[in-house]
Amino acid sequence: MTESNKPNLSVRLGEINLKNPIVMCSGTFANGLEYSNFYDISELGAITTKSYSLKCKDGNKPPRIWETACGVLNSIGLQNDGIESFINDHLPKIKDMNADIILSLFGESCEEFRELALAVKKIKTNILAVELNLSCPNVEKGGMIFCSMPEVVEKITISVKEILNIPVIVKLSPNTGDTIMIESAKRAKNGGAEAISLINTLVGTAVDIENIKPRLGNVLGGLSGPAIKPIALAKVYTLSNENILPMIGMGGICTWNDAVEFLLMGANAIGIGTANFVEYCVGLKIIKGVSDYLESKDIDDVNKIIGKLSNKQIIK
Amino acid sequence: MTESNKPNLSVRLGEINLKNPIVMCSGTFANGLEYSNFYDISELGAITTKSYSLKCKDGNKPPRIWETACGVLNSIGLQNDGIESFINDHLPKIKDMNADIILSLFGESCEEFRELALAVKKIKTNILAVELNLSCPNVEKGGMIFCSMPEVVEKITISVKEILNIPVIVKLSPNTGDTIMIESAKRAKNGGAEAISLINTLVGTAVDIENIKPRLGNVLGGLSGPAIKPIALAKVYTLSNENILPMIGMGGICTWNDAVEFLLMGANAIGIGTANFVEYCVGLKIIKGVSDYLESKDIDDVNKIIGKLSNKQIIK
Amino acid sequence: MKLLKEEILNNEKYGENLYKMEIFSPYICRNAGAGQFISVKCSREKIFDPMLRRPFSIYDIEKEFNVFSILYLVKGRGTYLLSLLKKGDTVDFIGPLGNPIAFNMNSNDYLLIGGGIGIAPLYLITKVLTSEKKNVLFIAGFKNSNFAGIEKDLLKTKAYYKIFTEDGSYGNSGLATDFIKENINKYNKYQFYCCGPVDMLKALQEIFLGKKISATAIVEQRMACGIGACMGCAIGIKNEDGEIIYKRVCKDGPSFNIMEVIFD
Amino acid sequence: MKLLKEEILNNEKYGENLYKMEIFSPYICRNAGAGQFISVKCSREKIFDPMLRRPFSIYDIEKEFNVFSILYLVKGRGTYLLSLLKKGDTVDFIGPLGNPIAFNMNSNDYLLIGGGIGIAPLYLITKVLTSEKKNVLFIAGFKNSNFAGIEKDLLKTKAYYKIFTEDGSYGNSGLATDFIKENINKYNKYQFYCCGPVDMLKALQEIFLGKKISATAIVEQRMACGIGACMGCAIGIKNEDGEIIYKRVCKDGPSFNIMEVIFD
Ligand SMILES: Cc1cc2nc3c(=O)[nH]c(=O)nc-3n(C[C@H](O)[C@H](O)[C@H](O)COP(=O)(O)OP(=O)(O)OC[C@H]3O[C@@H](n4cnc5c(N)ncnc54)[C@H](O)[C@@H]3O)c2cc1C
Ligand SMILES: Cc1cc2nc3c(=O)[nH]c(=O)nc-3n(C[C@H](O)[C@H](O)[C@H](O)COP(=O)(O)OP(=O)(O)OC[C@H]3O[C@@H](n4cnc5c(N)ncnc54)[C@H](O)[C@@H]3O)c2cc1C
Ligand SMILES: Cc1cc2nc3c(=O)[nH]c(=O)nc-3n(C[C@H](O)[C@H](O)[C@H](O)COP(=O)(O)O)c2cc1C
Ligand SMILES: Cc1cc2nc3c(=O)[nH]c(=O)nc-3n(C[C@H](O)[C@H](O)[C@H](O)COP(=O)(O)O)c2cc1C
Ligand code: FES
Ligand code: FES
Repeated sequence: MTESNKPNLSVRLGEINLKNPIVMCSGTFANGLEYSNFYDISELGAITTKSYSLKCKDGNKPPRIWETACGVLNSIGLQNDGIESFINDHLPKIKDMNADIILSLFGESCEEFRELALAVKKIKTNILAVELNLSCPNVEKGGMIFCSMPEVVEKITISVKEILNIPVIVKLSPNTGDTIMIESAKRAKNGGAEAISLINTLVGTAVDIENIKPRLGNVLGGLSGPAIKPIALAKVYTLSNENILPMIGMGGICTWNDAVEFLLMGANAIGIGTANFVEYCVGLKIIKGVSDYLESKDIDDVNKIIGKLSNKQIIK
Repeated sequence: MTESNKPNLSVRLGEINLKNPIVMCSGTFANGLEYSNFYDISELGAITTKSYSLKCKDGNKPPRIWETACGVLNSIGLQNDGIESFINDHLPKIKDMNADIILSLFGESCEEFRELALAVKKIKTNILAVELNLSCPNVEKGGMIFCSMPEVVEKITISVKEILNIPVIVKLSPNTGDTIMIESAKRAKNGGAEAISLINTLVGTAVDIENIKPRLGNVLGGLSGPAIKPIALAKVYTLSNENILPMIGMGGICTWNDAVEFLLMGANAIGIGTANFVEYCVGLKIIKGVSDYLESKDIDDVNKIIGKLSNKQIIK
Repeated sequence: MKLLKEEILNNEKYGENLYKMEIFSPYICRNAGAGQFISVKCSREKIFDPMLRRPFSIYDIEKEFNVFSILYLVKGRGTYLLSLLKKGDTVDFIGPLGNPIAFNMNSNDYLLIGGGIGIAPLYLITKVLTSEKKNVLFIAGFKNSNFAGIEKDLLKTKAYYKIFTEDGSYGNSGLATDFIKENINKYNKYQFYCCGPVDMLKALQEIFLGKKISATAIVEQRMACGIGACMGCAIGIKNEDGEIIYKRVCKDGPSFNIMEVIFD
Repeated sequence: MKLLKEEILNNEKYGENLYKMEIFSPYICRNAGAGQFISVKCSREKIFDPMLRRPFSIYDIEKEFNVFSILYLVKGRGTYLLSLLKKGDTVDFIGPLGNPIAFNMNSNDYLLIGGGIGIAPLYLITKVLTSEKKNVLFIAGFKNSNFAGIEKDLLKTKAYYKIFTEDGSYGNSGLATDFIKENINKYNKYQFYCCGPVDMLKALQEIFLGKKISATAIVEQRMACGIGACMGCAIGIKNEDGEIIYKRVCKDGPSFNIMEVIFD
């Protein structure tokens, strides 16, 4: 144990250093402002911003939310103000809150990702990493389509890395089969990515049988929440066994117990998404829970449990 | 409305005629014996048997069940007595109960499916269809691997069709991407299949963090139950839009409302799995619920709602 | 806006599937305004179904007792679980959410139109306006007599009111919107506040179209976070240039100029 | 075996996280035998979390009152929800499940060994045997004094009993299995019935190994259907040829010859 007798929580994902492995997922934490009403968000390992595109995006036709058994379907469609607005209006506010930032980017083409990277290059303040959202199921162009084409994953990663010397995380989808997921992760590595975020939402839908119409304006949406946790955990385990890149594991994490499951199965850090909508302080609670768990097991460093149940080569 | 003023519930999936679209899923209803304690199972559209293999199978190491949020992970591993035992011991009993039977088959190779078909050929009594389980995530050989290889789906279907002149249903997995799912369905059709069953379980896992070990003896299992309903419904909708083959839609159906959602999204019949473990009479309840729903909407034939929300060419 | 766990003082049946829940909460009573809402966790601890919180308008605030209330209809599993709660149980909610209504106090005459459970936010508006000695006419439209219970609350205020039921089983027979349509010229100087089902709000848009009427609609949309973070509760709003932009009901609303809202 | 919805007469706290639930049910009282269990739906109607039923041994049957009971520990969300139920509430369960114990009534002496909540099925066994005038010695092992409440039930029977606690806070100090180990030769003509945590049952296997002891273990396994349909509750059983085959705890068990069970 460290001096303070608290276990070490800091983790490294390649070049990315996190003070603890608790990260907020893209799209579920906005830019943190709303949540700073509830706690000091600088205590989090990192917050991932909403995915920003080159131009502002209107998003999909409402309704955009439908709740299913222990899950949430959303079809937001990446509504955002555009990268310039992020840099000029939002970023200074996040910096005021001292939060560590992962900036999520979304483009409809390789070219657009390149332009996004050029915009990001202008940022003077420190950003932990950029996350390339190649897995959104709620947009027609780009998104999920990219990560079903491993060669495109590599191309996009390269074009961003050529411009930025910030670490790059590639966010993958659970909607492709495992073979493609593994291949995409390899290509992301070839392209120079530092880490993988896994998983984005699963494609799902629901119907209003009374009015005989889909529950979502967009018909299909992305499923998140506790319902998908077993699936997400299996994806993390499967990719962890391949030993390609460090991972931020996410999907249905609501409690510190869930977080520990992901760490044991090979996630180097964990992401909290939908749970933020219900328990506004869940991030803090999970940091404390993981720390207490380690203490109760007499483990002085969170890195000692990462990948313990997978065939991962543990990074010391 | 018919004379009795009750809506018509009978449906056709190619050559397969069902008196109503409510089918029990393979592996969740055994051979019906246990459930005949609760109601007359001959009222069901059909019961699908446990998947039978050529030789008896021991199944996977326990524990085999873990409950997740609104879902169930299982890793049974197709424990069964073998096809001969089915034909000699179980089939006569099912026939005594007057149930309409879909016989589920599982083989580890094309050759094994052929041998299974030869065994089935000897059956004298009437069987509605055989269902080829090409999508079990709980076995090392065969299973899910098959339906990630569309050409193998075709080969297996052909080899069974060459021997049997019973209609063939091919059961597909949600664990491959949609492209492969669609391709597999096309190949199943080429091979002579009459219908598709969709979906088998999703690969998932869970961890006992207290004892730092997986919850399932087999580590990975298959996720079923309400948690997966939105995913299953999206798969059915997606495949329905392709207009390849009629479908039995399944995954998380627990109530008649769920069943109607699947019918509207393009399932020609629906399968009930995990719900049988909790509400032993759920099959009957859903038949009645669907019928009452149609009546309340003044619809005289269930076929009129099938595929209403998909781009399906409705089969009259 | 605060996350609170407070005691239920009463969970009274007002009609079939209709309940009024009274909650002790000095914080809400001090900080909430008319038109705001709370978002309630309906499932038990450790249980994630249903997971999302459920939004309910603040129906009434009784500052002197530190008690506020919500009026709710049992629709699905969330409200069903709420209806099982008893006096003395604790309820986990966040509030106040959304914007309080910015009343135009220059006006003297107000017309409130509520349809079904849409009357919920209008009651507190009535109380605020009547306490400011404004002339308030409250028009409520229901399917049947199930909402009769709210009359006892309306009687406590100085508002004029008229209740319509479609089946004529209570109050006046007919549609509230028909009454408005017929009498719109009488009331075109009034400030309107409207809340109810989409069909009613659309009908009102049509009635108001082309007239110089100042009308606010309090709208609903399915929500995830309730605090402006997820973009889930988007509703189409026509801006000055006629462009449609998506605003958040939870953070930008729930009240909007009725003529600017796109109901699909 | 029947699906039942019956009234709860009592849901009494027996210790920390330990409850005894008494249920009115003529059907169970008439049809259930020692060693059988019921499977309970713990979630509310319409709510699917938790979805699966939870198995509990029949702890006691009081035929004259048509009342039976279960003794349960709160472990996760299912048992937590059960503990919230009150007298007068209804409980949805199926039973009796599994096989009643086929007692070898030729014997006169019986030794029951229970560890923790594993004592649950042993109490009814005790009652059946003592009512047949058999000599019953009940050895119970617990971590601490939390289970002290069961002594009042044991006192109602004619059984001899010895309670061990690991921390010595109640009864004798030490492990029940140590007592058995030391005294095994005294009891090797007894019929044994054992139920408890896997570690205890493994220790007993070791103690019994090579001795001609007739011992039955009542085992647990996670279940899905509870009625023999899903193959979920498999447990490895060594058959005569030394082969391991999987049997269903719900339909083939829950009692097995302890020496044949594979505990992993
Ligand atoms: C700002 C606001 C204020 C509201 N005020 C009230 C009120 O005072 N009294 C009242 O009875 N109801 C009110 N509603 C509607 C209320 O939130 C829904 O009836 C309730 O969420 C239904 O939950 P359920 O679990 O019972 O239904 P389900 O149908 O099981 O809910 C499924 C999902 O749909 C959402 N949902 C269902 N109906 C609505 C709806 N009409 N609006 C928004 N989301 C919905 C639920 O929140 C949930 O996420 C309000 C809604 C909003 C947005
Ligand atoms: C035949 C049989 C008889 C039993 N009799 C009793 C009894 O009399 N009193 C008592 O307190 N407990 C008994 N148990 C154990 C009891 O079923 C579990 O403690 C209970 O299911 C835990 O549910 P939960 O939701 O609180 O826990 P969770 O941990 O949330 O349960 C998660 C899943 O694991 C299963 N599970 C968890 N623990 C066990 C266990 N020990 N055995 C089997 N499944 C488990 C649950 O059923 C559920 O499916 C018995 C189990 C079996 C198989
Ligand atoms: C409302 C909502 C919006 C989301 N928006 C984004 C997004 O903009 N970019 C992205 O990469 N992921 C987005 N996601 C996916 C989450 O970041 C996360 O991968 C997923 O929800 C799984 O985690 P969870 O189950 O904890 O929510 C969104 C999820 C939700 C529920
Ligand atoms: C315990 C269990 C055993 C199963 N066994 C089989 C099987 O033998 N063959 C098969 O094709 N599917 C099997 N399945 C999958 C189901 O038939 C069904 O496709 C799946 O469970 C989804 O439906 P549900 O959510 O309604 O359960 C099994 C599912 C469960 C839960
Ligand atoms: S509900 Fe999340 S932004 Fe309104
Ligand atoms: S629990 Fe299904 S066979 Fe035992």
